[in-house]
Amino acid sequence: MTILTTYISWTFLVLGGFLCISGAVGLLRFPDFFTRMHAASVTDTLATALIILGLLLQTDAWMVQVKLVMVLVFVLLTSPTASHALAKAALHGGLKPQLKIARGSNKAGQQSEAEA
Amino acid sequence: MNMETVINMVLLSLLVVTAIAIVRIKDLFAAAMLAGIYGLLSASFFVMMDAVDVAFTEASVGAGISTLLMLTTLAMTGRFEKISGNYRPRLALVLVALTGALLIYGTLDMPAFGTAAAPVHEHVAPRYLNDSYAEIGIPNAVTSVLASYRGFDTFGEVVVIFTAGIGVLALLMRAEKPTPRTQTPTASMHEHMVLRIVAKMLIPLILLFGLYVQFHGEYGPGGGFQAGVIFASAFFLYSMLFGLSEARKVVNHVVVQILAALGVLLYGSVGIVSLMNGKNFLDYSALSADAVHGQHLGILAIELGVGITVTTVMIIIFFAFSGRNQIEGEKD
Amino acid sequence: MFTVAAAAVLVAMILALARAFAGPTLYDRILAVNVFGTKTVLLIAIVGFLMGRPEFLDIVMVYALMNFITVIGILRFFEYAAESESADETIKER
Amino acid sequence: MKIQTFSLGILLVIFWLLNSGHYTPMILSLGAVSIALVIMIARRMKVVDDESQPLHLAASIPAYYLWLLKELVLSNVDVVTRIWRGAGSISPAMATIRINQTNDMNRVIYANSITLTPGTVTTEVSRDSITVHALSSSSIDALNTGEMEARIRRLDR
Repeated sequence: MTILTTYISWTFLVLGGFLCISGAVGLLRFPDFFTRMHAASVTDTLATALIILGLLLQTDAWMVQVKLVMVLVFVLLTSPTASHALAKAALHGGLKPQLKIARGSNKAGQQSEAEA
Repeated sequence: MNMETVINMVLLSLLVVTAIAIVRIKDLFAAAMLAGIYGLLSASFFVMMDAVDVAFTEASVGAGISTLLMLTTLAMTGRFEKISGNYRPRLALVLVALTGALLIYGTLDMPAFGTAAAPVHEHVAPRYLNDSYAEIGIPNAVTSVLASYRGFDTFGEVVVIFTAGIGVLALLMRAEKPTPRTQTPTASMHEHMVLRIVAKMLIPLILLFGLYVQFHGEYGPGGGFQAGVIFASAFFLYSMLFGLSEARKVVNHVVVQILAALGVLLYGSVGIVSLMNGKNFLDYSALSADAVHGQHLGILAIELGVGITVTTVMIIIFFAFSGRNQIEGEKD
Repeated sequence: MFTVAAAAVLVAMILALARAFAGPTLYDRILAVNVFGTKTVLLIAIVGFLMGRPEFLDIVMVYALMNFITVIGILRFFEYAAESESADETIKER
Repeated sequence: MKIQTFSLGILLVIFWLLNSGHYTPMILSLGAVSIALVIMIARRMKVVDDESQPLHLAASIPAYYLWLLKELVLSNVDVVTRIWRGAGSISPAMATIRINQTNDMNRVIYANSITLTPGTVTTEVSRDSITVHALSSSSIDALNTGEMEARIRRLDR
């Protein structure tokens, strides 16, 4: 492994770690369930990808690399699916999202009209 | 202090905190969620302790399936603890305290944690670690111990799982009647477009991953128990998304029940075959002229037996639970 | 550098656990469990490298899988519960 | 149906070979049996079709994912900034956006792409519209430009 890949890998790992913490902070800081969900998706996507890529650069064994890629693909496929299902269940369950700005709530109808 | 110690300490403290929270919380759904976290934590801890096979089992059973089963149970029983005001289980408290004290007393003369001089590190363990590769010929010593040296214990475990399956059937299948009913899951399948398509993509891969774990237990972490759970989880996913009756069409429950028994039978008959060849029960070296080759065959066969029984019992339990839920749901 | 990443993941796990304890709604707890699961996946992957045993990855795979199945299971049983009980009791935290 | 079964078979063989790492006759033949069993079960479950094996997308999807990756990075940066600036910096909004996709596969790709990019979560998908919850109304405006949707519509052409 060259010095360059080592540095890249370190950058990825540290950056990924930072995003992990950021997402978790958002999970605590944001006001309601739906906004927290956006914070969680930071950790599920880029943080996971960066850490796994960082690990991938650390090894020369192709088998390990392949499995890392599989884990990454799996996570990128399932995590939005799970988030979507969760958001949907919450809405159906009667949990109302806090929409901060008044125009946000009645925007729904208008915008789709405008788009169409 | 190195990183591993730090991670261990953090994980163990989180375990304690989570355990306390589970005890204190009144909402049982929340407790089930926390129990899932507890499973994840203990599995991470097993990984740290290098007990990879155990971590594998904990990952599939503790963090996955048991949460699911707890939720199905809650769907039947309701979500909150029912505690009457004057419920004071003093006798139970005294008994628990006494047992705890006895257990602690019992550990007093045990060797300190991790001492090299402990009996377990002086007799059996080195024997297994040094000789298992020559005797059994497979790299994963855990599988050698589990499937060969202590094959008799494992046989017992499989029988326990089988018995659990029978128990659940006896308790929950009673109300089972093939009444055609409106299937909520199928009806809402178009709404669950995203879930449907993603699940369709994943299910074959989950099944194959289960079989991979089944047949590579000799080389890495894994084996029949873990494989059974993973394989069964593909069926759980299927029945959760496409409905129980669809899932029952894929796997007929009579066939499943017969297979559960056949798994145990397969395990047992490997033992009988070695008896017939003049060796001890479950001594696989009798299975082939070459002792090591015989061990290979024997382990493969009994792991398959374990895998079949675990898969089918898991399916039986899950279907029985969710079938019961649908019936309960209809009465309301 | 594995150390830094592992430490970051651990911190994130602690924060997610805090959210799981705090709630306030059940969905928050489920979300926290889900995040916790992803963090566990990462932690075990990193620990595998930290201990020089990257073959732990099979376990990582199982984790990711079980995480997904559990979330789907949870949602499914919410739907059952919401159908059979009065919606208020099931959904809202007391 | 035939071609999808075949492609599933290929996928499974690759999956097995990449995972296994042991290429002895014994393990390989066990692999073959396993794959046959899985295909059989998958056929019984009726999960082998053009939704689970979207062969028609194979050629166009890599370019789309590269574009999505770029979006992913940008929106991650955006959400992370908002997290550290605190709850004051967000303006949660919900909107139903009309979509014009011909099949469920594309709708799902669209829905999951939206959810995958932080800051937006799909809460509902139907034949002709999609409901999105966003961390800030600007993300909704971005979706309304229809760039992502147009890219997905182009996938199966």
